[in-house]
Amino acid sequence: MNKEFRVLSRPYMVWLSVLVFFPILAMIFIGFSNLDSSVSIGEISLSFSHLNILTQSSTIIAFRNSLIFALATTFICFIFGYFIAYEIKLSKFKNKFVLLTLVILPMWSNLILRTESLANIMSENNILKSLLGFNIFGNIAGTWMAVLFGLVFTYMPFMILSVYTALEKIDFALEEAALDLGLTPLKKFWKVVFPLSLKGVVTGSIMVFLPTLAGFAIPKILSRGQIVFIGNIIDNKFIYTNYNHGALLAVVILIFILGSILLITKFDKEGETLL
Amino acid sequence: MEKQYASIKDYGYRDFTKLNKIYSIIKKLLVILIVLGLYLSIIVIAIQSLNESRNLSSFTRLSFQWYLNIVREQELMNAIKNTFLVSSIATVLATFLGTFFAIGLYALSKKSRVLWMLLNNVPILNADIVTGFSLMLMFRLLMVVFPNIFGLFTLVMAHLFFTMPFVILSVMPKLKETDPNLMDAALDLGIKPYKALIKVVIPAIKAGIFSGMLLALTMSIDDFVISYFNTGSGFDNLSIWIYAVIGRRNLTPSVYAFSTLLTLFTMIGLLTYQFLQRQKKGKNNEKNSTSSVSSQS
Amino acid sequence: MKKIVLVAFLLSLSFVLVACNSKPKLRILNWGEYINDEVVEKFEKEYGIDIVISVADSNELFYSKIKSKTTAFDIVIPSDYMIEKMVEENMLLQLDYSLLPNRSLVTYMDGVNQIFASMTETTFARSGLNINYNNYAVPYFWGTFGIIYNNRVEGLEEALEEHGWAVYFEPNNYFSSARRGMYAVPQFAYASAMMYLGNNPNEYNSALLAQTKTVLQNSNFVEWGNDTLKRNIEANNLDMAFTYTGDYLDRLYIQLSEGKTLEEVRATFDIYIPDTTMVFIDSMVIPNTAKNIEGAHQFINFLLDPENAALNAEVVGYAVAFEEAFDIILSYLNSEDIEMKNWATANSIYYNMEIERTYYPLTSLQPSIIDSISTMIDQVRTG
Amino acid sequence: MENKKALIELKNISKSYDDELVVKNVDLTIYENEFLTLLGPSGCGKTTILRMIAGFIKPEEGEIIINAKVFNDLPPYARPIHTVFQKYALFPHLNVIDNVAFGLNNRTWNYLENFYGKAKIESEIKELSKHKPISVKKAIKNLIYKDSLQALKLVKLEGFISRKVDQLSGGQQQRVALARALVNKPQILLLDEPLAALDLKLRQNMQYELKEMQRNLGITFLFVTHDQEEAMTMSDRIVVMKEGVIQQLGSPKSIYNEPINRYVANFIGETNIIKGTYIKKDLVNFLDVDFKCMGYKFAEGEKVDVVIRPEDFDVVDLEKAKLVGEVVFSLFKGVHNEYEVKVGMEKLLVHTYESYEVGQPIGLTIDPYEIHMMKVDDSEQGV
Repeated sequence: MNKEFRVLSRPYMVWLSVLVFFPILAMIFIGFSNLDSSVSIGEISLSFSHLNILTQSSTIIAFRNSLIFALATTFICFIFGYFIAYEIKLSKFKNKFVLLTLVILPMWSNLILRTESLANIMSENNILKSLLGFNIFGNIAGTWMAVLFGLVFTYMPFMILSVYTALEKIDFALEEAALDLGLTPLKKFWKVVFPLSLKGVVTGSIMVFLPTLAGFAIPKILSRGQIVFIGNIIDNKFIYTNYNHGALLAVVILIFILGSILLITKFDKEGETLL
Repeated sequence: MEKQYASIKDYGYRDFTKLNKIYSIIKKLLVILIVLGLYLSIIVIAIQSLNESRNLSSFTRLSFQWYLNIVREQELMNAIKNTFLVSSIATVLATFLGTFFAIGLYALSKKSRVLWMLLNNVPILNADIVTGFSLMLMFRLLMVVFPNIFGLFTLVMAHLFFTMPFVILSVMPKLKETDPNLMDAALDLGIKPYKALIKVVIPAIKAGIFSGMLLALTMSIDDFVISYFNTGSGFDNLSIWIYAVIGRRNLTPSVYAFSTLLTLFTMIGLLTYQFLQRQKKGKNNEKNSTSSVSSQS
Repeated sequence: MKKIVLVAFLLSLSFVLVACNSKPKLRILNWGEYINDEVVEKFEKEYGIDIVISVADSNELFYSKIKSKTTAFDIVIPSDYMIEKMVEENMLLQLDYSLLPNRSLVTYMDGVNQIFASMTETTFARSGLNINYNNYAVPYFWGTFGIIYNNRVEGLEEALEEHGWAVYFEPNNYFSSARRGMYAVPQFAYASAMMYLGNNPNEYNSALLAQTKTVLQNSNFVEWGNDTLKRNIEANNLDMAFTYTGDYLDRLYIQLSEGKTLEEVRATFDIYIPDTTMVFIDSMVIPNTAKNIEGAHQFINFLLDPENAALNAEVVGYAVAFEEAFDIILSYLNSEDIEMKNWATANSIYYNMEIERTYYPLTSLQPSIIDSISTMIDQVRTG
Repeated sequence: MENKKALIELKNISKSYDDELVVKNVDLTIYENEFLTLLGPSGCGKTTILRMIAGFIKPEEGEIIINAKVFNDLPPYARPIHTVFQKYALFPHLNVIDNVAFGLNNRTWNYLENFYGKAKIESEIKELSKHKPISVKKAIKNLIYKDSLQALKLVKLEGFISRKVDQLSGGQQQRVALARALVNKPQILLLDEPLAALDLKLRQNMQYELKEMQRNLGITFLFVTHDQEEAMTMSDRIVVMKEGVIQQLGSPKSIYNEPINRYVANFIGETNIIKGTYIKKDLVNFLDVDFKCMGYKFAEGEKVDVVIRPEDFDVVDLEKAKLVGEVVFSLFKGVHNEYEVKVGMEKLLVHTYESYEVGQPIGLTIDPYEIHMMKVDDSEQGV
């Protein structure tokens, strides 16, 4: 591309630098200072006293919950999401764009509405039961199964999109070559298709893992408040204007995020499969 | 001489033809189940919107009253209007600016392009609550100069911040796919660089721009946390409104009706698009069939 | 090129939309669905002012919205303890009663006056300031808290009437299989446990914190929710929950409007209001960032008219704060209109002012105490 | 040819895409150890035939018989056939040697034991066990590695074993693709325009090498190309195709010299096609002159097309000439001169070593055995 166009990227560089670095620095600053609503500019000082929040049993358990659920969600999304992405790729339906849009279409409805409606039908007595006469979920409201179900089916579109993008880029001739060299379709999948789609799996996994790890609305609604995620704790800290603790916990999340970004760059140099 | 048929077993493979049939049935079942899972909440919302009763836990009678009621719910209508205003402005701006920024980034040397694409990932992957809160802190600083900044402006800016990276991400691979000589050819024909950009490059990356736009819209329309921190002047979008109302009071079922309409209209739009495409293709095929032999590869 | 035109068009459209309303505006920060649209329309018509309503779902969010100054709201409707905090932090304007002539038309209910007095008391105890909250706030709605319960559970109603809080907090002794839910606001959970223990819910020390923690842990709550509590009890997915009395009335009105009788509804689910319980009062205040102070006074004055207050109460399940407005509601007791009659009956049952009760409004606790309480609640919830 | 063993027989094969017949009732026998080329313009169905033999697509009609067995329903992986793809289709996630060993690495142990034979495996075990005992699997792995190395040596790439395939040039990639197919010791190697992406010099080298390899390895090569020169250089037999139908099958020489119709004549190199009349046995009239000819049998007086290759004209003195024309265009082509000679109304293309100027008269004769005749076929309008 013409070097002349480099100038087009300048405004974005400024925009990104300011809006990416300033917030992160602000978070770190608030997390490690005594700044709160009652402190005036002159009295600001460094403070590590907020670090005690990290050792609270509730924080640790919430972190554990977030991590376990994020990992489980990512894994299930990977299995099912990959399957769907592969089926879309194999489908004889020519217009893949329409299929992909159908996959993300549920995301256009409000997340809270969707989650509430799931919570509704997971309860013992619900609207579907009154229509069908039986309960499709049993009574799983408030259990880990309810939360997992909600997380998996909310974030799966990210996995499907990323994996599909990677699958689409695989030259069909490679698959033919594998068959030609004596690989059965199953073996062809494991030896050629899957390794070549790994980029998309990594990106998709991160796209699922991070919002699950940092999210709070879905566990709050679907566990009926019984399973606390780290996001719920951060959310509460912000609501009750304890910005220091909130920011500190957010910084921990941020470390995960930066780690993920590094991981992505290792697998996928220019972020080609990130959706 | 009798015909001999080669069998797959002669060549060291087992015959899975029967298993394959079962497998394909299981596969179809699984696809249906997963798609049902993805759409389960949407289906329930649709059922709730058709329930005459405000009671969400039992279906009394079929009724379309909540659909008619949408226009009468002032706060809801206002929230819908705001959502569309913010999301459409943010999406159009993000698509427009994002495309040109992507072209700019693409023109950079490979090393610095990788670096900036790395930073480009941050708004996508960052936790909403962190992004929302920190953007608010930023805009607070600007309030010294522009006291009435909070509202539409800050909302659009915040939405731009997290939607633009999606556009750039979608456009970039398409830029890489374009013929590097495309631009030179246009310049060679005496077209000025920026005109060539619009006339030659943009049409070549149209698909990427469009999918970027779709993603940007998807992200923008359902955003709650970031909007929440950056709104002002009563400029609440649908997510903020729903969250505030659902927290303590009853949500009018018209919200479900609206949500269902949005899904339905998009689906109808998609199907129409698909139908039109097919018709167009059919016509082209007819035209071409006499003159060309279709390629066999 | 087409896109540039489109952007330009949309941008200009948005500016037109934002700028075209040249009428003066009144920005209100309110709870969701906490106002009758008819009242809004009536006011807008009478005064030629446009009302813009923003909503939030917690007092703390009201506070942070005002504190962050991102929007200049003219009227906010926070609860008692938050008003204390806002006054102490100098965030509110004093009301100009010369602009509120309708004040003379209404008499505050006894309970309301009690709450205002109690607010003054706790503020004095905490900071030594002697503040008359009437100077800052005009009551909007008020109400009690109670235990909403599933009347399909045999004997639960009687047990609650007889043993009160204990039924709710002692699953080992009463209804061990009943599904209990708690309001997911740390201070509410703490306060309810404190009242069960016979304490003033506004007291705090580490021993009390440990005691309440044990109480809450032993209660085996299956849900920590908000509005979901009342819906789950209504749907027979939960048996007991501590919540606003207004939440119950809210569901009650919906059931009544769908043709059920009061008796039928009460037979499926009802609310028990303990003799010692929490109360709240939401009041209209003017933050010192307000732009349209005159309009704010006009609006407050408008709602001080008993007619308007009663009209507003028609869609909101909480109690009106003015005796005159309450009388208007009760006057429907003999109405032909069944809906109005039911509404009046419900008010007379659940906001019966004859019953002697001890009311505790929550006070504004120090951030560090709130933090300890929320951490305690988080620990209970994470098991 | 007749005493050679038939390896592949195509019987009455048809295939259509979107209701369009791209291969029409093709019959073809491919023998052991021959280099057969399918030649034709793009869209003539040659690649479709190749892909049907490889098993990627199924014929709608007819049978594919390999080693006397019907193979129609066998998937590609079960066929003793390997393909070199047009764009090589190397696996980007593997290095060069892993690409080459890919096919063998993914076979079952049973297959590999048969592939190498007990004796070979045992001798390998013996050889390797000198240092420490090894398993059969390890021995087979070792054999695969050795074979892959050998195959790479064959294509002169032994120095590149651990390169990533995207670090190779086009020619090198092409060689890896070849090695990857050859290492499996296929009976038949299908090559789908493998040289199309290479530049001229490289292409000519590869043509030579491919032919050498085929001769040395004793494998049947089925080659697909649209380049007649390539076909001429390498093939034992050529199949000229048009619109899904085989036009002519024969050795390069016979196709060149005795094209069966205008289409083949035009497709295989430059040629002169002149309208003539078959007068009687061994006598034909064209350009108003009677010529002696030999070996053709038509009805007396039948109109025929006479084919004369440009280099088959003998340039002679004017008085000895049977045809006298005028040079209207000349082009120096290095080895020879190319002239356009106008004889009467007809323009002829003539190759000769003699020099003539434009405008000069020129005398031509033709030896009887250089005159080829075809039935007049008006539908064949050349390429």
